[in-house]
Amino acid sequence: MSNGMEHMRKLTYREAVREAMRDALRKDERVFLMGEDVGRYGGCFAVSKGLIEEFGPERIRDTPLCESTFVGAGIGAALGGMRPIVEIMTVNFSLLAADQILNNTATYLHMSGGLFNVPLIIRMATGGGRQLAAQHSHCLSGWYAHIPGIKVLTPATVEDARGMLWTALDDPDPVLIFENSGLYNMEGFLPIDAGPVDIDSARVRRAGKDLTIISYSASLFKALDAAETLSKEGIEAEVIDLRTLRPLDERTFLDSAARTHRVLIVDEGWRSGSISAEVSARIMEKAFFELDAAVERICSAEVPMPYAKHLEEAALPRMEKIIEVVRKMVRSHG
Amino acid sequence: MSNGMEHMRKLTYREAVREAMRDALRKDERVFLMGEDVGRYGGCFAVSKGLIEEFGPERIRDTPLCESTFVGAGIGAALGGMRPIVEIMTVNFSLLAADQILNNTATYLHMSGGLFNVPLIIRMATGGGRQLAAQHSHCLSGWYAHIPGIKVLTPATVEDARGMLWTALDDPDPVLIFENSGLYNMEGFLPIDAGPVDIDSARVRRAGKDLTIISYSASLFKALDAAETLSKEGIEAEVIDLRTLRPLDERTFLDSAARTHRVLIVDEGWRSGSISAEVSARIMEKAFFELDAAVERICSAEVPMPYAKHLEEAALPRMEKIIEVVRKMVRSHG
Amino acid sequence: MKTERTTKLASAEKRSVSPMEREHALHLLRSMIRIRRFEAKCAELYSAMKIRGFLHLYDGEEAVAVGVMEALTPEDAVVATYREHGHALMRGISAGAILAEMYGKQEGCSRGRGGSMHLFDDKTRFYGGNAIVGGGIPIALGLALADKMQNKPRVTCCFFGDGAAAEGEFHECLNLAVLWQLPVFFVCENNLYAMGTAIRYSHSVTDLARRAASYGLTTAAVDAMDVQAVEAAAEEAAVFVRSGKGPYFLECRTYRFRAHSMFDPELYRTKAEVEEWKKRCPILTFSRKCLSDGIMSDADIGEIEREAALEINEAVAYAEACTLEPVEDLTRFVYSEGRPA
Amino acid sequence: MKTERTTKLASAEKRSVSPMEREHALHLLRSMIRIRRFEAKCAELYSAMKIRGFLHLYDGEEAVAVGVMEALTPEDAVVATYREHGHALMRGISAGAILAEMYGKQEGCSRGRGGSMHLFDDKTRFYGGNAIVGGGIPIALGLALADKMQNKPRVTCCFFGDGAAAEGEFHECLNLAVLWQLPVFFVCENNLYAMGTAIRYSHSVTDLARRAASYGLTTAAVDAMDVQAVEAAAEEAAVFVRSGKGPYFLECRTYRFRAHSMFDPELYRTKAEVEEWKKRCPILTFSRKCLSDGIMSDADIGEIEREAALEINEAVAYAEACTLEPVEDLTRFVYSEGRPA
Ligand SMILES: Cc1ncc(C[n+]2csc(CCOP(=O)(O)OP(=O)(O)O)c2C)c(N)n1
Ligand SMILES: Cc1ncc(C[n+]2csc(CCOP(=O)(O)OP(=O)(O)O)c2C)c(N)n1
Ligand SMILES: [Mg+2]
Ligand SMILES: [Mg+2]
Repeated sequence: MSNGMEHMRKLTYREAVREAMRDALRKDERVFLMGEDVGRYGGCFAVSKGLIEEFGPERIRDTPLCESTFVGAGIGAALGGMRPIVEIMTVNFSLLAADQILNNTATYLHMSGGLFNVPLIIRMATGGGRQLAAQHSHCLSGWYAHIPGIKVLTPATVEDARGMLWTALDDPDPVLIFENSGLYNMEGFLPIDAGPVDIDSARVRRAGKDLTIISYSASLFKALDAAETLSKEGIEAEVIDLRTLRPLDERTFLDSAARTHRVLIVDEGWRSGSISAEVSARIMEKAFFELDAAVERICSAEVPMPYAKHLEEAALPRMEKIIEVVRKMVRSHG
Repeated sequence: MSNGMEHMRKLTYREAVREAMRDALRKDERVFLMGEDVGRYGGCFAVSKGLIEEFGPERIRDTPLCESTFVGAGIGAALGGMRPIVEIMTVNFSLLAADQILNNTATYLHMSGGLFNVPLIIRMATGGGRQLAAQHSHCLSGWYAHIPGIKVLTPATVEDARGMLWTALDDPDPVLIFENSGLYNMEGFLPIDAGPVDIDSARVRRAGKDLTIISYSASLFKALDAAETLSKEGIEAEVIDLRTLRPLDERTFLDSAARTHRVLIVDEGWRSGSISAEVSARIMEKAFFELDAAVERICSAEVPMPYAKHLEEAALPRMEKIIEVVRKMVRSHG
Repeated sequence: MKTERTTKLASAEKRSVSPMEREHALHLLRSMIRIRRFEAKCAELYSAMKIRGFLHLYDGEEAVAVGVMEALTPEDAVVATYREHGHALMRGISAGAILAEMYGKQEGCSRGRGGSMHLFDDKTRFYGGNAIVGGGIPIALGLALADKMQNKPRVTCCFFGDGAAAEGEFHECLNLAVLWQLPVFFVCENNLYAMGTAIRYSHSVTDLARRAASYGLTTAAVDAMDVQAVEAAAEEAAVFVRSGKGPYFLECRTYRFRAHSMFDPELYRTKAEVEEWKKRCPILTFSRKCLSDGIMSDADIGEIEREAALEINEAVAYAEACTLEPVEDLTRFVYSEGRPA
Repeated sequence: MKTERTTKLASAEKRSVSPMEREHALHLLRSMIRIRRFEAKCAELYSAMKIRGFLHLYDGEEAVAVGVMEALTPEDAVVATYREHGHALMRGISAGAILAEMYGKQEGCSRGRGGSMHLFDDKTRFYGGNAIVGGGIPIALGLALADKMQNKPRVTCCFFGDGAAAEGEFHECLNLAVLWQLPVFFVCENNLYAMGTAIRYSHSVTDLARRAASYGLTTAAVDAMDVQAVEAAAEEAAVFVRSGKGPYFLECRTYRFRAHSMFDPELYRTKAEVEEWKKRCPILTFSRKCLSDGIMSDADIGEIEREAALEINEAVAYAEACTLEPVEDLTRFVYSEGRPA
């Protein structure tokens, strides 16, 4: 009996990222991984566990604590012909390297009039939900997407965790990959021969006709869960995974908006000046007359993440809230 | 003959900021200024020129090059009972202090459960238009406005340059003040007895009925100039100066949108995830049925700022472009 | 730079012990044991899922917090790290308030908003709890600057690890503290590891006191498995700083007995290495010494253990009984409440 | 750490001069004069508003770029600062391409997108022109890391100022370069000022070579008003680095004759101080020495001046004749054009 699963295998998001790196390290001598505790410790979130045994400390390179310098060194190594993957433990620490990211990584090709491209990958864990409080929990991928010159990927699925890195490594320009730490333990199925995936388009993860929910990263699953519940009530929500926050594939969500006429955006970032604001503004600009209701947003509360579980839960987008807002939106008449 | 100008005096934006600081330094012993070259050099943009002579090197404190540390020291000094004004030469360098700004300045009160507030002022020059290229020219005030826990002020007028600092110094929480370097030489009139101004409301700088232009900082003047030209064509644009990007006074622009039914936002920041996106999204959410046309945005091109004059001019919002878009918008029928 | 100091281990001959000496020895031992037992309880509560988030325990390093804190007065300020339960306890925050914090309760010292890595207290001038490695050092500098500008003869004591010393802010801050002659007491807790990175992989020169001395400030290194040595060194440092002679850097050479956090599989060091260090346990060596010196008896130690157990049990009961902040208050403390007129 | 080195000033007796020696001396002098005249033209063009933005001139520091660059091969890499006209010229970027850049023309070495602070060239491995003080140091480290990982015996030469040495990245990079034994040649251009901040206000220890040595790497300081001393010191450094012995730090003690930039009123130093240093002008002292040694004649110098004037006039004519990039191309080079298949 075939259920189409013979060519599939199960693995976690963490394993998918690890495999993607292992693959790249095997295929391309120029690839190496650099960051705090990626080697001997096995990676802060155990993503790179085991790699140092296979590739040695030269290619799985533990750095001292010096975010700005190892990101900058990543730029230099990329310019020097390597294909560095730089890991920053969590997005809050990336602020220490914000200068290198904005003022060098993103500008180098342009400042040099097209002479020097920077094929650098910067991976980092992001997101809340683990009671890590105000210096370890923010979701800043949308914030980084403000910066031209870099690409910003937010793989949500195991397939994207596995395939995006591959494509990113072939990209001539710097790519930031944000891995939501809440997803590392998530399991998923992947074709045995899964390969690279594109890194510039959004994807409809669930088709629907009554309303479009646009999301990305960990929030995507809240949206999908909400859609399932809503389906039982006869509301069919289309769910879009943005996948890449810069450059933003607006075609996919504009088309969806034109079909469903109602859009809700779910974003783990803080609301003001978020990527959800951008998506809303683009729909305003390019699909205004398609809308039957105002585009709505559910974002994280505008508060540094609190430690207490009940407060953190209240701060993050919640499935119940999505359901509630969708119901209200669908009921409203344009 | 009285023209209402007897009680007015003329001064530049630069002088206004300097006077505000001088005033604060005279009135309050706890106030001091700290940053690179604020003292002996006279300030990178000559804003603090002359202050060291009056207040000495203890209170007009030259720091070595160490943005992260002197911003962090500003936090500590504020906690220790002082009222520090920290100057960062230009916004691009503030990226070196981004960790202290986001992870400490903005979170301290919250992380400590309300125990420790941080009355710190961080001033910096921002904006393009002076051919300073990709590491000195960006307009990131809107980007910083994403962060809860700080306030973000963008004084455009001489009055605000003079009065906002005063109010900010009385604020118990951290305030970032962005001074567009293109404004320093701008002259304006100020009442002799000009005092503090509020720092949480937007202002209608020009009344109009046909369309609302929302802007802030240096772009405001492009909007006002455009409005004058448009007025000759019979189009009366209302022009709103946001003044403070966080917290955002949405009441003022929502009311205006409800009057004019058409809104254009002019923002020197990069488009994606900008404060203009936020304003557009808020109008979407709260004034959708008031609109006769889609809210439009004019932002800086999404490119690291080029050096060449003609390219830089093309990258920044231009008055001609504002006029063109307004004409198109007013002609469209909702 | 001074060379490493240790107090001599007890000699065989008994000597006469003053009541004050005895009281103080009991106090030092009690302090270290309180921390050790507190951490054990935290680990237990973590397994029981009462505490969540990241949890970094201090076992093995107790002599640092205990010895250093002896040299501070209530007017001084403390800036700590994310491994700061010991610092917080020694500074005088109650075990109950700390535990309630880790329970996420509103009676916690940071109202449940900070958790283990963000303990704060205004009454004892305890300025956190900072989970950005090195992030607290500039804040300490600023506190000291405020004191200096206000002519307050206070000390700001700043704890950080060997890992933090690799961050750029370490360099910027040592330079600035010396340039401006700020009253900062730098306490480097060199436990030889930054997470899984041994100091030889994170510092080109592993003698951190020597490295610090290159900024032109007074430094010393101390065997921080010896609480009395730490106390003496800290006393000297605090007197120095308080008297306006500028900053002082003390490297405390210590070791972390437990894993970095509750997630650490400890692949980067051998069990044997840990066991070797455990023989130098500051509690073990100090209590042995006191016993053999006749300063205290087994009964004294038993009493201390009982007291500590009691204190901690009461703290747990307190934390359990504490309440959760209403969810409606989520966005409080993003900004201060009420602006001055 | 080595002690400061200077070559002896010419003694009175004439000695026999080999053609090679003469050729080389002429080359050094020509190089310094080219930079000096180039900078003078830039200042003039700035006043004429042909050049805009920030403009930082190199007068007084020519011996650094000239001497150091002599030690590099075409395979080596260079990372410079925003005061990098001299570095760019010496590395072999034509005066025309540099001037065209400052004119904002598309034939400029960075297509007019970079301007004075962002000169780039791929053919000579000139990695900019960086206007974030200290921002280029990590990039240099990465270039050296790439070389090391690819077994390429190349040197990455990284210029930065005394001001940059106060930034955290300086510390992080010296530490990492030594830890990883990277082939970086650090050239610290210590001109005693960071904008208007004298080194005594920005460094607690102003002997930067000594500070650098505290990271455990080989360092030297050189009187950088003496081009031959710089050349010899750089040669030694480059040989060291190229042979795989790890990084090397050379402090070049020099002085900036002009204002920091075109906006600087120079309130922070006296005219007398500047005049005093001008007596040690590297061009003046070296040409005097060569004349008195009989290595060259006034006519030789006259010829150099004529050549330099010609080169620069041609460069100006070239820049004037160059073209502006079409405005439609504004958003090019934000990302690379065409992705590999
Ligand atoms: C800026 C930053 N980078 C990385 C981390 C992750 N991290 C937490 S603790 C730690 C090691 C710090 O070592 P050390 O300073 O020696 O302190 P210890 O844990 O040994 O007490 C790291 C890398 C962090 N919290 N902050
Ligand atoms: C990170 C950063 N902070 C501040 C500035 C402004 N700035 C430009 S040059 C300069 C002084 C740098 O001094 P130094 O490193 O000694 O180089 P010099 O100009 O003397 O060659 C400063 C403060 C900057 N460009 N980048
Ligand atoms: Mg450590
Ligand atoms: Mg200098």
